[in-house]
Amino acid sequence: MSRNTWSRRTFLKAMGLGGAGSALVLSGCGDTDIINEVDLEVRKEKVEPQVDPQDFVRPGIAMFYASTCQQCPAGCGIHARIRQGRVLKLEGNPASSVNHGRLCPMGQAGLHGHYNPDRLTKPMIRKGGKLVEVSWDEASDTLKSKLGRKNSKLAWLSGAISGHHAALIDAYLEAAGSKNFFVFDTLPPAVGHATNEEMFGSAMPRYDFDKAELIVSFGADFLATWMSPVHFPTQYAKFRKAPRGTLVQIESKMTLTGANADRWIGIRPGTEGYLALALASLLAQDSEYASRVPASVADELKGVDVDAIAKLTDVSVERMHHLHHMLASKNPSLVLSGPSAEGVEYGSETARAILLLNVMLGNVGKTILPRSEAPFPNLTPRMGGWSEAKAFLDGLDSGKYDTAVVFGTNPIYQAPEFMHADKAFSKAKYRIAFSMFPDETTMACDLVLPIHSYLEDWNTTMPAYSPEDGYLGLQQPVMNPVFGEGSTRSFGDLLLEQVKVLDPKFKHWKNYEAYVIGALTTMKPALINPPKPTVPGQTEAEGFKQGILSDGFVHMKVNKPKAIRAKVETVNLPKPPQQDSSYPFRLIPSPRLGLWDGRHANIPWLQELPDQLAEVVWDSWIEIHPKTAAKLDVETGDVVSVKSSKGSIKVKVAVFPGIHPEAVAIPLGQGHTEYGRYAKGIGVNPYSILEPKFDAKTGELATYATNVQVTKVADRGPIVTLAHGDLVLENGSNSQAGRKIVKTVTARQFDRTEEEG
Amino acid sequence: MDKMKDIEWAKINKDVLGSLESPRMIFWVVLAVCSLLVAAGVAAEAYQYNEGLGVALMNRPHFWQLYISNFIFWIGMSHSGTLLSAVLLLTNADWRKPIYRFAEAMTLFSILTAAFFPVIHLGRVWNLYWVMPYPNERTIWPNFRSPLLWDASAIFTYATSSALFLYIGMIPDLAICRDNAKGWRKKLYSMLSLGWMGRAREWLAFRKTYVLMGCFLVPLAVSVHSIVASDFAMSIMPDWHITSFPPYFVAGALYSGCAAIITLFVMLRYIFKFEEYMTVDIMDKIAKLTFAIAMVWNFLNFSEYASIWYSNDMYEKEVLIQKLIGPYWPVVWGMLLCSTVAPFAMAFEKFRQNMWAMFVLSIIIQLGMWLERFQIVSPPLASNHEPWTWAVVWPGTVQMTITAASFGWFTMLFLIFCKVFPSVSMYEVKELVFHHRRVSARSEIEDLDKEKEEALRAQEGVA
Amino acid sequence: MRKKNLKFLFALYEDFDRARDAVAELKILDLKETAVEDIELYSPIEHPEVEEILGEIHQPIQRFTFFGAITGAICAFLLVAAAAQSMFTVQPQGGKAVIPIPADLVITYEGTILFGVWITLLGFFVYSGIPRRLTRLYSRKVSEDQIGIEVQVTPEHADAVRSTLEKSGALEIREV
Amino acid sequence: MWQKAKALNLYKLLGHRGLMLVMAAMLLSAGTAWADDVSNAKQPIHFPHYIHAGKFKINCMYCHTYARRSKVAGIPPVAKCIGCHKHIPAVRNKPRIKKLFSYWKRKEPIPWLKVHDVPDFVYFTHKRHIRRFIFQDGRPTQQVCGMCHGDVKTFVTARKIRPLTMGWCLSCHRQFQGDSDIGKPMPAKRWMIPVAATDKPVMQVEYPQPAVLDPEHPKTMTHSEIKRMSDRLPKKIRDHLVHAPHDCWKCHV
Amino acid sequence: MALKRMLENWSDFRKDDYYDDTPYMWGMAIDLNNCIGCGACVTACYAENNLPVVGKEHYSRGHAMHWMRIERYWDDPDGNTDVDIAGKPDIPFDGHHDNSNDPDAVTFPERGAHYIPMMCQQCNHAPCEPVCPVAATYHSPDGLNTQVYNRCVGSRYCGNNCPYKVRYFNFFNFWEDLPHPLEMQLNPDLSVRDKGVMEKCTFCVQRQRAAKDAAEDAGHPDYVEDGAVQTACQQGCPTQAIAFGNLRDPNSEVSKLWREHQVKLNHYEQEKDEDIRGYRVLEDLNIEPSVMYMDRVRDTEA
Repeated sequence: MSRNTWSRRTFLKAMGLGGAGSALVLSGCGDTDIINEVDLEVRKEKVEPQVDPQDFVRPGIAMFYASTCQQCPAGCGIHARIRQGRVLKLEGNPASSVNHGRLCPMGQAGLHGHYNPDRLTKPMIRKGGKLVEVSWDEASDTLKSKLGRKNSKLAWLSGAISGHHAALIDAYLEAAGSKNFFVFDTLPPAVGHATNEEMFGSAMPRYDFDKAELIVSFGADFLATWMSPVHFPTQYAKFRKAPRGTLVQIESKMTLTGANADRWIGIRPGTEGYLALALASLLAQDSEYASRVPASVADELKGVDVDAIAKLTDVSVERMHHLHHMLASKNPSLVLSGPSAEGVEYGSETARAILLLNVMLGNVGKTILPRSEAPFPNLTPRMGGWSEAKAFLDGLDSGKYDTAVVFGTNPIYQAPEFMHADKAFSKAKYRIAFSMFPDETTMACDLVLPIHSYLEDWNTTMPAYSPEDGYLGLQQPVMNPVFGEGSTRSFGDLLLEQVKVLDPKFKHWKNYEAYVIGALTTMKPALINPPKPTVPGQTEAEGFKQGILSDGFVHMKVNKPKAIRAKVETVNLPKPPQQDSSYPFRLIPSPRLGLWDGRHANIPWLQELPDQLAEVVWDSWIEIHPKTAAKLDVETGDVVSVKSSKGSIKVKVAVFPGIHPEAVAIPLGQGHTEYGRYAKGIGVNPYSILEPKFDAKTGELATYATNVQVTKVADRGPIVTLAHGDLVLENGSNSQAGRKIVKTVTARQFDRTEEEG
Repeated sequence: MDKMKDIEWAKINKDVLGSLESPRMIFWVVLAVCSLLVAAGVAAEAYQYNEGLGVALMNRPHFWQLYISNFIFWIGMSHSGTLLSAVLLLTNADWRKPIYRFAEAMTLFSILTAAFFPVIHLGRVWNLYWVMPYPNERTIWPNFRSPLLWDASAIFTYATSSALFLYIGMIPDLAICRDNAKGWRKKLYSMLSLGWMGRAREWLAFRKTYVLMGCFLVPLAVSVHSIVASDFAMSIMPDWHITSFPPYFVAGALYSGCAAIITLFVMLRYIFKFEEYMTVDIMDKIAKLTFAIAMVWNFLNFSEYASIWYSNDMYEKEVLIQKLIGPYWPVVWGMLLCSTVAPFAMAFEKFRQNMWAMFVLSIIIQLGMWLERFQIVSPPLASNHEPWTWAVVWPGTVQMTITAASFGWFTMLFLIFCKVFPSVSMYEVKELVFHHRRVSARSEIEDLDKEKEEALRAQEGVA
Repeated sequence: MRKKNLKFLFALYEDFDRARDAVAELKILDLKETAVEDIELYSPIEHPEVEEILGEIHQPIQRFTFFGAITGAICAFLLVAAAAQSMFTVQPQGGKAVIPIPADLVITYEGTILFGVWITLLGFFVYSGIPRRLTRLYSRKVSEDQIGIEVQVTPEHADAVRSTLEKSGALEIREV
Repeated sequence: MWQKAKALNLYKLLGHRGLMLVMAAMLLSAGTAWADDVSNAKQPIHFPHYIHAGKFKINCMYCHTYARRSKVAGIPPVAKCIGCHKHIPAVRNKPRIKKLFSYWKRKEPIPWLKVHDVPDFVYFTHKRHIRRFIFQDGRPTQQVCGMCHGDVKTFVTARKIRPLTMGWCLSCHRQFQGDSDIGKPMPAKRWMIPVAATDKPVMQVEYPQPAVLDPEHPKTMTHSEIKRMSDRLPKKIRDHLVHAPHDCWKCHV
Repeated sequence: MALKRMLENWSDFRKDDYYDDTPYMWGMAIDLNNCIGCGACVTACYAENNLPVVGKEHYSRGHAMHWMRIERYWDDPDGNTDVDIAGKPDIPFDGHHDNSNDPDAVTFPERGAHYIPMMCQQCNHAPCEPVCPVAATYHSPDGLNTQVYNRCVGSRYCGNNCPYKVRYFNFFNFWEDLPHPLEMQLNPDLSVRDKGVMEKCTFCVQRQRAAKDAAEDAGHPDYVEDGAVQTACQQGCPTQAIAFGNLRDPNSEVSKLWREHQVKLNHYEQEKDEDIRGYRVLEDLNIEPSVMYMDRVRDTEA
């Protein structure tokens, strides 16, 4: 398999599906000695030669193209394996510093999004109340009439976005005279970003896992759903090499990170901040640590009542002292604050309390490193958050905006009932969706424009968490559009058309490809050693283009970051709200590596990929601690009704040991009412019953703050797990029954043997 | 108890030949029911053939289930036929004579039934012929290492040999039928009887051949079920990989087979009015035999448990525990109840000599043995080496239907046989009677001699 | 040995003892042409003692059996080891021999029995003289409960023989 | 082909009565096994191989250019045909050439029908065979290709003249698998295609040729001679040949 | 002829290890210290090997076709779940904890889960091989445990006999209703299996084949550089827990790991120094698996 380095593929003419494997094993070798069998075989298939191939294209030999993954905002570099014009497999791009040639399940499954049978192939316009398929001419005319004019009441909502898509949208909105650009993505930790911004001066400082001897993570699921599902695991692998770093995970529902922690501490939901404070106060007794924070803060910390907090957090005092001891002895360490800690009304304070530990321990500058400001700010990633979604919806609701444009996000599915997203949408005068799939929001729009998948389109992406500053991932079409020319179109092209109408500056761009390449070429002087022509006879431009595309990313020159210094002020956590006895449990909407926030629910591979902890497939379930289950008299498979003050849902029980007895967890991702055959009608969406609680400071929705009551409604039904669901023997699938399947050694032994070896 | 009376030979012919003509009504009822069952089975198999084996609700790890247990069950049932005819023949047990014919027929037909199951349970039935060793241009052969291949060869040998054994033993009776039949039966019998006329040389050659074949059949029968056992014993699965399996299987086979013979014994006796031939005396003997075998089987069964327990092998012990208290406990305990406890009823003479009691008991025992086959196959798979894959599966409707069909198929074949061929060996019964006469005659002569002597002594005394 | 213009006599007796006496008396008659072989005895059941009166009947069927068993063993082993395993395209398996003796022995064992049985059957046909068609004199009484004696004599002795048979209490006498 | 394969086994299994019978039956049933010629393929263009390969003696690999580099030989791209034909005005007005150019104008691929189609689950690589026989042994190209594709230079459109069944593949791959299979000249001889005069070897041969594949004197050699020859073959080649049939996964996955 | 051959090669045919001298013996080493159980390998395998998505119904019946699965246990072989009672001092790591004494104790698996990726272990004394009636599974010269789909008749004996239960049977034709254009993703380098066929992990034999092809072009047919073959799961793994290579090549990464962790082929009881982590699952069955695992690690002082 030769990795080749070419850019454009007009020659990619699918050679018909006769290729070896893709037909079934129909007859065994036993039949082949009957001659007329051979006759049957003959001329079943057509072989279509290419019309005018480049000479490196050889049928039967795979080629690899570099691009960038768009399955989540992490922006990993990928290599796409091409055979006969079809992309068959995605691998990580070894040269990319984001994922070092690795890929997560979602990245692997990008193919099933790309080849998804439910993809939109024709533009649709709402006529007489329902969407009808129309020709592209009609669609693009309508689009021009709606977007191709100045309109200050136009509101644009898009998912987490970066690179030239972001830049182009900016350009358009500026040209259209609208300031209403909203970014909404559920999983990126908005509160955390804000707090980082406030304390360390950058929303996402760089973390050096490798240096850390101890990582204490307050619910930051960095192995799975915390910003970069591949980069952090690669760092984790380094972190675990001998001498092996220690990982302590503090959260109320065990995440994948928790499942790999050396010590998982099940804390009472919503009290992470108090534990952090307690630890801080223990540290503050030592002048070395106290000296790192302003005296006022130190004094306050001394006043914290550890015993009360122990009662509050359900974490024993001994354990706190043990943690304190570890933090003090292992240096440098790294304390992370994650969404499950920040997702409460006092989220910002919690985050600050947690990050305060880093300051006291002197990790800032050692394991928490500064960023240098980006050379092209309009390319930087925008993660957005619930606040923007709310602003957008409220705007529509109040009639502040008349035209809504949605791209790459799905508020009607995501937003809780109380936000009444669908109602807000119906209020808008006109709704436009650029979308690949018939998701809930798309189907609520008036003009639906089917766009290319990221494997068919041009773009650039800046990773949500970039291990090095100035990294820009490039995305190129690795095959011709699956549904042929004239079905789907490039989002970039569509938008560029509109911009051209409004802004003459853009007239000279033939299409989005030209725009992106042009932009990159203009960036050339700002790049670190831009590629030169390799093949003799190549022009400078060609050489450059080919070079960057074969790399799959570019590095921009950045000036050295100035030293990081943390800004600390007093943390004042409010008294924790009293638990309402009628809603005794805290609902944890837990994101899954796989279905993510629900955007991958239509990907069969990911539906069939068992949840890493509950091992359930194709379904929603509620995780309940055995003790609680006993109290509620439910067992795995029973159906319970989960009721909050804002609504209720029915879901199957999965008794699960890794969760605090006062918490129940329902995974995200299911419960679609649209979104194709693989997602529609499966499971429930926990977001739908969230209560309107917001983080006081940032206005972000407090997703982990909803209280619910759980009551049994039906008896045991089938719940499908990796180990055959209800076929499982009572003691099966959890216990090794004395077999040496997985054995454990202590870190001490590990370090000793590894150093010897 | 009533011994076999001195019956006129002509009457023997009349009675037995009569059985070919006028059975009781029940015969036709049973036949009809059986053919319905068979039809259902065919439908089920067709469905499975089209859809794929999944419809049988097998899965991973339960790759095998009811089909295989049925296979073992039917093979097992075939054994006692050979036992009765061959072993008792070699040991000149007279009482076998009136019953060995249908016992052999049972053997043959249960093999024919058993042979279906490996086929039905194949994933790609249409490639069945790859299992046969035929030379092909690819020089690809069946894999003779596989116990399944041994099964194939053993079953083929067993089927053919026991068919021959049955046929040879039937030739003189076929001659009798030939001499008395009319119409198509006449043609059939004269074709099959090969012109047997009961000449001296025929009789001598016949006897020799019959005994020689008997000598072959005994080791064959033993080998067949040992080989079936090796399907399991040769595998690595816990509680399959057991040294004592071959003898255990053979014992179980004889056990269930004897039970089957009792069942059929009572049935035939009733349906074809064979009261005079299939006497209570014979039933008593069979019952004793069955009881003995039952004890052997029980011993092997418990010694197996014991060996597992004391060997303390992690995997096998797990399976044993799961068997007894796991999800399959009803099967296992049911087996122990039916096949271990129930047979002790046969310790009582009154019970042994009550036809219908024995009939019921025999059914119970067979049920027990059928359960035994199920619990051999399924529980070890349910809790195998890999805890992660532990799972329980109960056979679905398709499997159950086909199982029922197999019983129908067997009974159908058997009844048809009894309708077409003499199910009691006439010439052997005649021999039986003949010998009885000899004995009685000799005793009379002895009595006369005694009287003479006494008379003489009297005269001497006078003189 | 059978000569031309022979006469066939067939007499039926009600039980074996009578038939035996009859044969004895025929012997006493001492007719040159009538060898023991010319007397054939039909019976509904087997009478092992028949050889005493008719003389030794030589039937070495067991040789067939022996031969068959040996052939079976050899053929089966050749099929498995030589034909199949040594010519197999992909026989080698990790940790196991190409020609495994234990496995092959099983097949050999079955082959032995299979051939043994079949060739024994062959022997049976050879020595019992069946299949054949019924003799014209055969009576269905034989297959029921009577004993038949078939004698072949030259015409001049026919009457003597017939009378002897009648004397010894034949129920019925047929001749051609 | 079929009969031959059975004959081989007959020969191997001599002395085994039961199998003899089986095979006799098979041979009988193999009555019209020769009907393997699918010359009636309705191809979009009635391409005359006999002109290109026969009259003009164009090397096969000139058009089927992927054969030596990929597992599939590849149908020549339209551009290739045009490349030459736009310089041959003479035939420009022939109907099939017209058709060809019409495809070229529309930039459409020619929808050829697949003639040589191994079953879908069989992995066959042209590359290996070409490299082995043409570049390593230095055989004439047409002879090598002819082994599987027949005497193409006499065809119009390609026909399938070999069954391309597993047994057929093996009958060649077994040539050197142990002594027992040595010395069956028949198959190779039957495949030999008379070579075009100008079709010179690509390079010189540095070791003795396996006789059975030798066009000159196939049947003049005895088993022992062939054996001796094959013993002199470099071990690599022997292993290579022996190896192939010893692993189903060479061709089936 | 056949007889001649048998007699001549008798000693060869009676040899146990037939492939002693072949150049390849593919093996794997999986470090459970790195494995986080994310499932990237599973999805990668689906993508590479044309595995069908069976859907909820079939999955619930145990008809799932994942060649590679990640097993998650809550306890270690000795049955310890390493739990602490919240609010109570630590219990020793290796001691078996029993909290029956106080009813209101809340227990968590505080040392996390035990993850292990389980795929075909390519045993060198594979129990599945000798039992196949049609020899559809056999041992390849490369030490692989092959499965020839074309030959398989579906007796499923191999599946029974596999101690790891990593053979997957096509109980239905899962491809019947594959909606367009999903079929465009299918990998043409290997077949798509029909109903009634057993299938299993092949160590990505199609990739090995490609690498060997390249090696042969490069002129060394019996040597493939280490790393030239990467299995799909190995290539995808975010934490690089999986190493794959040729055990016959002393310098390959995988054979180095085997040496380091003192696991030898042809031993069913390894004599190891104290605390060496290497082991093979169920190796006491003497089935010679080609996959070595390295113990999971936990810092018990945390």
